[in-house]
Amino acid sequence: ETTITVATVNNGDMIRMQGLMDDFYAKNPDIKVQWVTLEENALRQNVTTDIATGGGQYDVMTIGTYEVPIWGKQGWLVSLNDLPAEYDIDDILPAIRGGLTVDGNLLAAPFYGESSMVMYRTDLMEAAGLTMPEAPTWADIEKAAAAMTDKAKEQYGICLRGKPGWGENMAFLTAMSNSFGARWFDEKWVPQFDQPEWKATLDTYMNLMTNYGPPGASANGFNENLTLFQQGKCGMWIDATVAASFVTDPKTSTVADKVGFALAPDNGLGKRGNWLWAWSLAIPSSSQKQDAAKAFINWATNKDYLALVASKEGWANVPPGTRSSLYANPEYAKVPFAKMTIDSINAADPTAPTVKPVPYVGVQFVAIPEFQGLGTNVGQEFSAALAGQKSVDDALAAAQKLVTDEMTAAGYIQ
Amino acid sequence: MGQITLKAVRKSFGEVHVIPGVDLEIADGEFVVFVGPSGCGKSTLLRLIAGLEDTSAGQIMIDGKDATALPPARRGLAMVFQSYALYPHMTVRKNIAFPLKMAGLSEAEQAKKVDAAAAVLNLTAYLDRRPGQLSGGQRQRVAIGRAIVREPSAFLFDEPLSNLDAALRVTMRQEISELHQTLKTTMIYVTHDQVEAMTMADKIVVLNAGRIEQVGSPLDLYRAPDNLFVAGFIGSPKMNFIEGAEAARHKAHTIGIRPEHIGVGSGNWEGTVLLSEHLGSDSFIKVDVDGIGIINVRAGGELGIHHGNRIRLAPDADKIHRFDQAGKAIR
Amino acid sequence: MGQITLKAVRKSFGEVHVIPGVDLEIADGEFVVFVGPSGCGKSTLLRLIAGLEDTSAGQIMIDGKDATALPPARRGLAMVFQSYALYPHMTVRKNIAFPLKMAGLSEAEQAKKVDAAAAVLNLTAYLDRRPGQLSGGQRQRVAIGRAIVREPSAFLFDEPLSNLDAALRVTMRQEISELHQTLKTTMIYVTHDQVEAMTMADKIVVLNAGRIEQVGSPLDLYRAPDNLFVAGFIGSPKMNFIEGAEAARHKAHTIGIRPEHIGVGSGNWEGTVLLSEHLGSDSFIKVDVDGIGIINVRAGGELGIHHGNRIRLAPDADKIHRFDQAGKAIR
Amino acid sequence: MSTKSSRLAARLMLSPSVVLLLIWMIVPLVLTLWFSFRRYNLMYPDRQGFNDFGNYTRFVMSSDFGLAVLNTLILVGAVLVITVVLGILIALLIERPMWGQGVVRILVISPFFIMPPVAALIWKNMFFNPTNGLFGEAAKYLGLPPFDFLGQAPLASIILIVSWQWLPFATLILLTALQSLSGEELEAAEMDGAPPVSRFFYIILPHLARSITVVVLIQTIFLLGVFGEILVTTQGGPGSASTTLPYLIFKEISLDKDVGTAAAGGVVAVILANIVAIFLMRAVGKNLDA
Amino acid sequence: MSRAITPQAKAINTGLAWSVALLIAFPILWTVLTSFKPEPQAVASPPIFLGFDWTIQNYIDVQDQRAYFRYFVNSVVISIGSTLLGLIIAIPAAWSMAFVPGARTKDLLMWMLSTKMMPAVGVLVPIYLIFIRLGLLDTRIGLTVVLMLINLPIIIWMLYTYFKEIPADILEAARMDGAGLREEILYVLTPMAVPGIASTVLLNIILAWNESFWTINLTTVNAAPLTAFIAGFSSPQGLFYAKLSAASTMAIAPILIMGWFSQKQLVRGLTFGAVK
Ligand SMILES: Nc1ncnc2c1ncn2[C@@H]1O[C@H](COP(=O)(O)OP(=O)(O)OP(=O)(O)O)[C@@H](O)[C@H]1O
Ligand SMILES: Nc1ncnc2c1ncn2[C@@H]1O[C@H](COP(=O)(O)OP(=O)(O)OP(=O)(O)O)[C@@H](O)[C@H]1O
Ligand SMILES: [Mg+2]
Ligand SMILES: [Mg+2]
Repeated sequence: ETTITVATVNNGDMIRMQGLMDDFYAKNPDIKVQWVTLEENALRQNVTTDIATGGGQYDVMTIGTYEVPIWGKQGWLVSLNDLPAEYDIDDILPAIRGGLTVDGNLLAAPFYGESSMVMYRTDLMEAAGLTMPEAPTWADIEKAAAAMTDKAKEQYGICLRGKPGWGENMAFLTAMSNSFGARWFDEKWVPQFDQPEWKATLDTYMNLMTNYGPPGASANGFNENLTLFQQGKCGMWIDATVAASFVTDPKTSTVADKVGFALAPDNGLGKRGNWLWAWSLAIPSSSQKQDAAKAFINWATNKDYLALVASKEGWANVPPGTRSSLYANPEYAKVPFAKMTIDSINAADPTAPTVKPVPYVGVQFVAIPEFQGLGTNVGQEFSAALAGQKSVDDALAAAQKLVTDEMTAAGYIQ
Repeated sequence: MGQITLKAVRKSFGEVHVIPGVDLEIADGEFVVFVGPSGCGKSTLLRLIAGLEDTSAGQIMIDGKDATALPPARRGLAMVFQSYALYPHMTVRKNIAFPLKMAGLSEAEQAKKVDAAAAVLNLTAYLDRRPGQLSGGQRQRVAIGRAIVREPSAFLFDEPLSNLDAALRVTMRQEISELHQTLKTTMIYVTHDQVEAMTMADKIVVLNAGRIEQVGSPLDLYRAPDNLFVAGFIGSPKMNFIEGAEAARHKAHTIGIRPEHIGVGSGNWEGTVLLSEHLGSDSFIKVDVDGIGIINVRAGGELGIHHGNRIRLAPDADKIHRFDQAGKAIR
Repeated sequence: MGQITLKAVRKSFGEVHVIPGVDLEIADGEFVVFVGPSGCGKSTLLRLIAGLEDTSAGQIMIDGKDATALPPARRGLAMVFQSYALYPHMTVRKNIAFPLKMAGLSEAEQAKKVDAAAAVLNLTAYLDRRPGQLSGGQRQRVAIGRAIVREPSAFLFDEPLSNLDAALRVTMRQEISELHQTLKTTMIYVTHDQVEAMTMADKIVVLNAGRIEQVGSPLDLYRAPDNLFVAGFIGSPKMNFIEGAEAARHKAHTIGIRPEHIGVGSGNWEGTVLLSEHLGSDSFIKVDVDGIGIINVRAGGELGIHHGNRIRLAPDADKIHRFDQAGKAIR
Repeated sequence: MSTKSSRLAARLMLSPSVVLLLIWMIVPLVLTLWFSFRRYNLMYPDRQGFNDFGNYTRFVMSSDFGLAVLNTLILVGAVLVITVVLGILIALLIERPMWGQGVVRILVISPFFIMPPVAALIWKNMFFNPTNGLFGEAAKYLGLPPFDFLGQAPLASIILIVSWQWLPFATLILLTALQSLSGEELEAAEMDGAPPVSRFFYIILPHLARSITVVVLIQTIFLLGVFGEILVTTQGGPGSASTTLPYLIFKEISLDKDVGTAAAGGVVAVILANIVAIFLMRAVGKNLDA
Repeated sequence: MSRAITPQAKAINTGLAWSVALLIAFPILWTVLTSFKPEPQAVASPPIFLGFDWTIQNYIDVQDQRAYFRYFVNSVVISIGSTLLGLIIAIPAAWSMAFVPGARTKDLLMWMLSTKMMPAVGVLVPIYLIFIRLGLLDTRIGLTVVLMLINLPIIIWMLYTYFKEIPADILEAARMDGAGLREEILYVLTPMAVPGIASTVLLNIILAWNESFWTINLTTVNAAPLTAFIAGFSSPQGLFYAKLSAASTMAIAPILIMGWFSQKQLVRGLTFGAVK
């Protein structure tokens, strides 16, 4: 009997998987699975330290599209190309698969994938006499936000992330900036926060949030906004596609039947403001139990698992965004947000994320090791601006300076 | 000024009637000592006078004015506590000046009065020390100093010397007596030390279970105790009490004779020496007198008497106290 | 068994030479009392004998054997502490049995010895109580019980009665004396109570600043003190010392006369009464004798003498002690 | 009780703890010192070698360093002041006779048992959250706009949480101290004509000095390391408004994976902590001896 | 002797003290209440105080998500283990400092305390690497040792202040009675110091139980205590206030209850010799 240790993030899909382990044990009677469930930041902190120091505590790690290219380059991850044929690697959505492949080796199996999109309240739009286009522009968004805001009734036109962090506000803002033609670096790794595109991005963001956003937005992340939206306090929310299953779940949402979906906005520049992310399972090279780990990954990310979830919890709870076959399934097509999810995912291109050329991959992040620190520090500046403690110009200037310093120190800028 | 009158003062703590009712007159300038067994209510009575406890009933008059409801600070009394209750973080000077400071005196006036008090009490050299750096007797003097500077109409002392060793106790006792002679202020003094009570008091108040058993001058109480309780309580070593045939011979239920009033060598009591202790200046002997029981005798300096000797004793007939069945003295 | 010899024993704490050098012989079965002013090194000397402190130099012999380097447990001595030092978490029985347990005796033997000791000390009824549930005197007895069961060759007592009240002190003092009479074991007893020293000791050792001033029986010390220090220390109230012309008349630098050896009423000393304290049984008077100075007098019962009176005093010529310039007695 | 044998025994018995603590202090410290002069980034295992004082300059010169030091001092100072002042007041209150003293004590002591992440979670979600927190509700009830605590007053909010956690400790120690104040001393002051306020300042407060010292000492030791509360609530933000020294170091580790700089930060923090410690011992040690 | 107090004054004190006490404990009480609410009522506006639909579903959900018991056992083992281990090492040290003090004793004590000032984040990586090397990562024994070392200065200080109050006489008496050092400590000192040791133990169990830096960073599964359990809940997804409250309640309840029951002992020992 082999015991493997699996580090996971504490989100709903992962938790749900832990409840379905009987199926795994039935199929793999000689493998036991131990869970380490942590909040995202703690998880990342733990697994990074472990893998970088060769701690060898984990056999399977839940990591994102950000880590895979970086870790892959270090040779820290085991290739998954030899998964059995019925696993059907080619069924994985190309955009996602591309993000998880380094030098032709699939290094992590996507558990679920997500993009971002607009979620809006159909009833409020109707009351305002507006309709949301399938592919709105930022101008459409502002108009809708203005129309739906009624602060006296604690009804805010738009909820967006404000909590600092490279995976929090910066995920949203980086993706948003792409639609404004902004970029983090030019081809020579020179930071671009002093360019007008970034100023336009932040001005729009600040305008939306200060006029139509909820109070305390600078502390709102995904979870806070989800709560607000579920309570019916947001007219619109632009965030991860996975949120759709929560806001349409009548058990937790007061507005379950009044939610519409649209693609993330654009500005007519050819890029939309949506991102691409996949929580994926990977095996560190330091694991002593790679065969068992592979068996587990195979079980957790293959088609049968999707069917298993569907049979136990319904199609709406199936982990989305990983396989083409899921979206070809007529049953799944009935799920209200299925189409918009796949469209959003397809609208992102991690290898060419921006209007102008860039030397990096990643839509809402820059896949270099420094980005966590940079993204978070810049996120702090922007969050401070949102909290009203700094002007947009000051925040951008500070961001420019700190990123320049850091990139110089790290040797990118010669 | 310092004339204090208690009229039917009572005090109960919840259900417990600690002072069932006391009437007492204390004249201006008097040195009054409260004595009595532990728990009899001496401290309570003192605290009632000080205002640190409320009376349950009755009236306390100070200098003719009703002070029953006045807060302690307004009664014009000063108290010296058994533990001295010095302020440990203040220097001696600050300790003594504290009441003056509270009264709003200027620094200069404070200094003047403190210096005067320190001079009286021989504390001048220690004014800048903290209480922790003083000996017991010095601390006691500071406590007194703190009381003096207020120029109170009366001083209240609650067993002020009980934490001192024997030698110091003698010295401090004399200092307090001298102070009384100098200031001529009323002093109320609680103690259970015989010697203190006898030597210091103008008037002793003997308390028992919250009641006054007898009030009088020390020698009155020594010579003519009103009852068995007072007879047994006043005088050291304790009076010998004899009941039975010997008492009946004196037409009393009980007779009492003090150890110092028994002569040794001749006399019509005969007994065996159980113990004899020679201090050089005195000898204490314990004799099992035939037909009477154990009698303590205090005799002069250097007696040649030892454990086991048979001796004769002669009680001084004039000094025999007679008590009836209820314990009242028969005069 | 219990013969203890100190040979040139010294003790320093760092730079402070607490015991500059002591030679002492204690015979088997003797009751030796160490007296001296506070801080003179009584406790230190006792603890050196006990082995609780190391000597800085010198030798301690117990029953003829060198015990200087032995740990306390191996010296065969038992100690009774001022604070009793009972084990608060053990019952009286366990307290008393503790040394036996440490010696590895069987339960049965322990019980037998404990019961015997308890019987001697009247503790049988309290054997199952904890020290916290006992009165001071009972605690003291337990401490003694714990010492007795070890059948030590000597008992060491460090002010064992100082935490008791006056009455109990008298009782316990007598009990310890009786115990000594029964056991006939060597006892070394530290105290600064005059009465205890005088009444209990076979031999008193007077210490001063870590040196022995005089060794002798109580009455020897009372009657014939070797020097001024001993003369002043032994006897209560303290001996009066007179220098100057009056001393010269006796061919001495200083003469001493005890308060109880001065007659009142007649005599060739005349003076003014400064203070007179009447205890009933005694009177203490302080007289400013013309040309001599302040003299304390202890007189009999009820003297009619008051503050300010002029009186005459008659020192008992036989009882005058004479000292030379160095303070040594002239015999 | 100091014979040669007992002194020897004392040395022997003291040694295990001294040795253990020495190891616990020296080994990580030496490693940290070593790392602090090395290039060592977890994400770049191949970049190695000495970096001289590069890590130190990087850490100390970073724009947040000064602010982090200031924030740390403000946090420690404010929490100390709040807990001591409120602790005294509450101790004074619950020391007086009342019904249900036991329960009151249990209630007051409770926050002390709460693990820091839980305390932070409770405050962040249930109280500070401007839309769903109770403070927001209270503001709404009063007709005020909800206040965004963690956004607008991040450091103050963290100070509030930490003070809440440490208030029971201060209260308990001060309460015990208060109970040890002799009633006679207070009565003497009353007889001396001191009104309650003077009694407090002249008698009670000086009596509490020693306990306040201990509270300050112990709390400073713990407060210098406050970290979990920040991680859970503001993550040092917005901006760097609530970044403290430990959190700054944590960011080096958790975001930049830069062990070298974090080690330099650790060394700097140790030095600063020791400065505080020396300062504290000077100010406070005297009070402890008595 | 304290002065008798009137019933009115007592009533006012009672009212005031209860208000303050309830205010202080309110966040905890509110969390516990919330843990029994259905999710939507947990964030209802205006808040519902008692009139909600009581449910224990949240606890069931939390338990389903995470096997609470394992974390609980780890917390118990680690906190008690580290405390007892600390005690074994600290008692002799405290004995030495209290009864054979030297000129340096105070400095030594302060030095010990100052080891606690070392910022944990600064030495995380070194310790982590050492743990890997020694194979201590995610072991109860490793964590127990670390928590013991963290709390050792506090244990020593508390015991030291406690021992100092024990009259040296009694230990000397034991020595006279033939007790060796071992017997002296075992039969006399330790039993006498039981109240102090108890409060030391209590405080250190609490400190160890609540330690949430090392416990999270040095464990994964096998040794993960309740701090790690709660770390997995620290970002509730959406409307999970009630579940978060339930998880929080589960994490703090054991130590809270222990603390409540033992608060008298705890308080007595907590003073670090501050109260004479
Ligand atoms: N605050 C109080 N509440 C209840 N009972 C009290 C209080 N204060 C004193 N007593 C009781 O009142 C009685 C008298 O106490 P008090 O202190 O006056 O005695 P005392 O004569 O001074 O004794 P001692 O000689 O021991 O000082 C005692 O039985 C005591 O228990
Ligand atoms: N451990 C010690 N370190 C330094 N000095 C000490 C120590 N123990 C005692 N001393 C000093 O030695 C001297 C003698 O002390 P000791 O306790 O023997 O006196 P004592 O005669 O017993 O006094 P007392 O009658 O007050 O008990 C004192 O001056 C004391 O300060
Ligand atoms: Mg009294
Ligand atoms: Mg002594």
